Amino acid sequence: MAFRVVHYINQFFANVGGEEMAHIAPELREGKVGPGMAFETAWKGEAVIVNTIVCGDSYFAEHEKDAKEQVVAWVKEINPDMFIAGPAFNAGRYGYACANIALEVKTQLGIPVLTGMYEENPGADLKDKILITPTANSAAGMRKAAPTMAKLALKLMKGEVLGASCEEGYMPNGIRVNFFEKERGAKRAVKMLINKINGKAFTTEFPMPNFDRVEPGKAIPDMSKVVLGLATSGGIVSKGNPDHIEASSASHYGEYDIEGWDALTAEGWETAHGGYDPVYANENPNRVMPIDVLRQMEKEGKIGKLHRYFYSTVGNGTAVASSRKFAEEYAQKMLKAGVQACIMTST
Amino acid sequence: MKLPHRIRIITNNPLVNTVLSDWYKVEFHEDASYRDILVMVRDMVYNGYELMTHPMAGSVKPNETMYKSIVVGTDLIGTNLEHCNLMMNALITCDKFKPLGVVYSDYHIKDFQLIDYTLLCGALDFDAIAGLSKANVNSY
Amino acid sequence: MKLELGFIKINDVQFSNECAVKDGILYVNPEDVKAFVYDHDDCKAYIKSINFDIAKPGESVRITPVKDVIEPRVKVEGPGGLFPGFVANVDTVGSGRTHVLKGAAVVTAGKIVGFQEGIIDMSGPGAQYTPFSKTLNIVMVCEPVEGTKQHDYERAVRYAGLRAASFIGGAGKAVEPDEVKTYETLGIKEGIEKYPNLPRVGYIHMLQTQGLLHDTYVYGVDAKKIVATLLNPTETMDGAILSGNCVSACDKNTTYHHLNNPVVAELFEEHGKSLNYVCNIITNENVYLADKQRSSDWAAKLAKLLDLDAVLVSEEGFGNPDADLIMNCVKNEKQGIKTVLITDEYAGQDGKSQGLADSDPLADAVVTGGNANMPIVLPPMDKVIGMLDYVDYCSGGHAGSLRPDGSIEAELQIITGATNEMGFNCMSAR
Amino acid sequence: MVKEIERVGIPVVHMCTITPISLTVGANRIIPTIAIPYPLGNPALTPEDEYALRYKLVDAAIKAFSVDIDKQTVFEF
Repeated sequence: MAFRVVHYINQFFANVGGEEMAHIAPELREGKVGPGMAFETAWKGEAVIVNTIVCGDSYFAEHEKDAKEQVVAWVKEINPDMFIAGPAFNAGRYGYACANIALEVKTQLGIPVLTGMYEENPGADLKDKILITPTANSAAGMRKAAPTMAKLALKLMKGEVLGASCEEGYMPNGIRVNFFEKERGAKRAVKMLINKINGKAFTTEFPMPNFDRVEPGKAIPDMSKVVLGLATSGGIVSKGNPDHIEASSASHYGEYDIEGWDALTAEGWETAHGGYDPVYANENPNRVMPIDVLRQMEKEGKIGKLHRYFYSTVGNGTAVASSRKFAEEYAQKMLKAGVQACIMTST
Repeated sequence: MKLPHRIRIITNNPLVNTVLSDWYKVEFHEDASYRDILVMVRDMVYNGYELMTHPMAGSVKPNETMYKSIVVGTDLIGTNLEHCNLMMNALITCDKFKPLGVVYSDYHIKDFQLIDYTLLCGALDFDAIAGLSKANVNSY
Repeated sequence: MKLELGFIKINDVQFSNECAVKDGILYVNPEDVKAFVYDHDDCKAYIKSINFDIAKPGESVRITPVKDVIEPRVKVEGPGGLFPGFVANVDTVGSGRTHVLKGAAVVTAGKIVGFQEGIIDMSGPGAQYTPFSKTLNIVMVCEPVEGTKQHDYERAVRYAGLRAASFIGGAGKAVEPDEVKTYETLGIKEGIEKYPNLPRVGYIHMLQTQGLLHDTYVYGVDAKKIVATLLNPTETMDGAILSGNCVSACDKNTTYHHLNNPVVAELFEEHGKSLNYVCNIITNENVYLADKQRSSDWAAKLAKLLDLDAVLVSEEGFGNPDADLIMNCVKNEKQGIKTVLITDEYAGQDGKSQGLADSDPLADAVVTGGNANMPIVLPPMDKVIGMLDYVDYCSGGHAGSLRPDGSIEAELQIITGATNEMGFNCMSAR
Repeated sequence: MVKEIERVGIPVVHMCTITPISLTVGANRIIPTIAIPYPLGNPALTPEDEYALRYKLVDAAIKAFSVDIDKQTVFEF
């Protein structure tokens, strides 16, 4: 029996209309629509698109929660072997929708997902979380993208082990996979060197970790009205470490309510950090997370008020990728809670 | 041989303690793990002591050998960014290797001591073989 | 400097009562080889017995623990002999003519320390990862004399392999090669005059030099005691550099790798076409940070002095050498010399970890030999040359690595030459 | 971690003992602190003096928010 696939596309690829129709809510259709045809051709009967979900890009952007709920509910009901979104090429909002809806389906339902888009599409930021096939920057790239995505999708549905990103046609996702090149390493290196000398394009086989810098945030002339957020890599946690933050190589972070605390006490708080002598922080946790003086400043009107929660993890040996993920998560929480400035303490 | 002034050896390797303490200041932490030594030295380097040898010396992986010896300066010279990075990366690298669950025989343990000792001697330009005359090491 | 390499294609190896090459078959008399090996004080003093065996591609054979692999060669014309400073006198080599018994290799096996040695499988899934599953291997299992210390044993086995390969190589001295290739690099002025428009390229060759069992030798000198210096690329083809490194099987450069340095070969392929291959700069990977700074400073200084436009850098080993690799890259990039690096990775069994212990954004052109932590299962072989009892304890093995049926569950790093950082193999990772 | 917060538009002051590390992780406003096990304190001081020290440090952090900078800056105080 053929594998069953649900395909997600936007209003434009469903031939509903362009920008003027981008507001339409998700609708469920039977069988394939538009670009789904190219996948089915490539599958030669091994897989079929049982349903297509069409959703306007503006609708998704403006009603992301509703859109996700609706799509997940349908996919759950249909119970397919796989969920494919796009490809979105260089369409930014479509790419964002494809990546985020695919991630939602993967997280909620645990079925394989795949999307495709141009490497600079903002949706490609999620390439470490879901498989994304790199495509050209316009829909003219469908001819090339469809067979790659179709092949990769079949492999996923069959549960086969994936090869390296460059072999299978997905964007590098931070998981290193060995494979055999046609030429030996020294020859590849000499070719790369010649390209580099001549100012021609070359692609490193081993990208260095991200060294990106962020522009300094704007100065805040008046702190007296500001909601101040707090975070630490010093591992301050509620007494007893209820979230089980690891002493090193932490796999998660903790969120702690400081409502009603005028200072952190040794009875209520401690450090989970394994990389330094914990005696001093356990004796007086304000030495790492200075709630006592901040409450005082709150009273004095030096700051507006403290955000109700602080966020804590252990910097000790924690993978760069994990700490980035933690911070991305709680930065969103702070943003939603109206935090305007943040103090981060580290040991 | 590198001069013993202003350097100290942080180690958990008894062979290093036996042989080199006549020549160098050896801080021997018998019960420390490989990782403990890295953490100790990292904190020293963070606090401004000079790191003299690379913390990941040797190709024996951190989840194989239990011994680590690192040379650190005795004077506070201020925090050195590159050395801080070396120590951070060493810990990250160390944590990457999963425990193997191997119980080593005394023979193997002595081999690990020997390797760590010879790597350190290589760094200090100390005659490793001459030094072994006062130690009890494996032979066939 | 100009060297002719005469390749004598070896299609088979057989034991015989003489050492000779006839019709592409290499005949080896183990007794003659042994006699030559034992004509050396260290071998005499520390090696109790040498057992010879032959392992051919496709056979169900596992060789382990591998110490070194050496290609049999012989100097036919020109000054010096193979392995100067060890087997031959220290005359400068790399000119004249040398014959190579192509397709044959001498493999030394023996338990130097109770862990960390390599595996060569001649067939099965492990064979694709090691280049030595494709060579006809004359294996020497060397047993130590009772009471021998490890460092003495290591040195003796190192000599034994080098001497055996030199002796066996001698069988090709008077044989007409199947193919002759000429390799020549020019003096600075001559090179600029001949190739005025070609970019000047050098090869920074990093040598493993961290201590006992982690050493490399150049003309008989322990390379941790050198400052960065220059070598004609052809010198490496006559054994100017050889391996005393027994650790980290997957990314150690055996003497065979040094003799057949792939970077040297590939740079010669482009020499006079797209680039002017000027020379090799050898440097080390010492443990002392001041040594690291000096060596990388000097390597960069020499590159500048030679007006190089670009350098290719190869690494050996894991952890500590990553720091040297990055220093060699950064110091050259900062003075406008373009660099490409060759390395391998330890990205964890799941491939998710940062693969190098050091990094820098200037290292934007890197070739990788793959992830050494990749899990593998090696099925049992009909025959084991050497010994298997150490497998649980060696690099890439873990408790229960050696299963009751003789199969081995381990990481790729257990296989000799699997993730070579000179770019000897086709394997890579993304 | 600092970068991820600053990237969503929330300015961050990083209070950290090892300022070189703070620089490498990409913090823009940096306040150097006392020591690894007690960045915002000093057990050798009396509780009052220690509180004063902490107040001074955090006050410097609050002031750092009000300073316009165009590159990574370690604030001395």
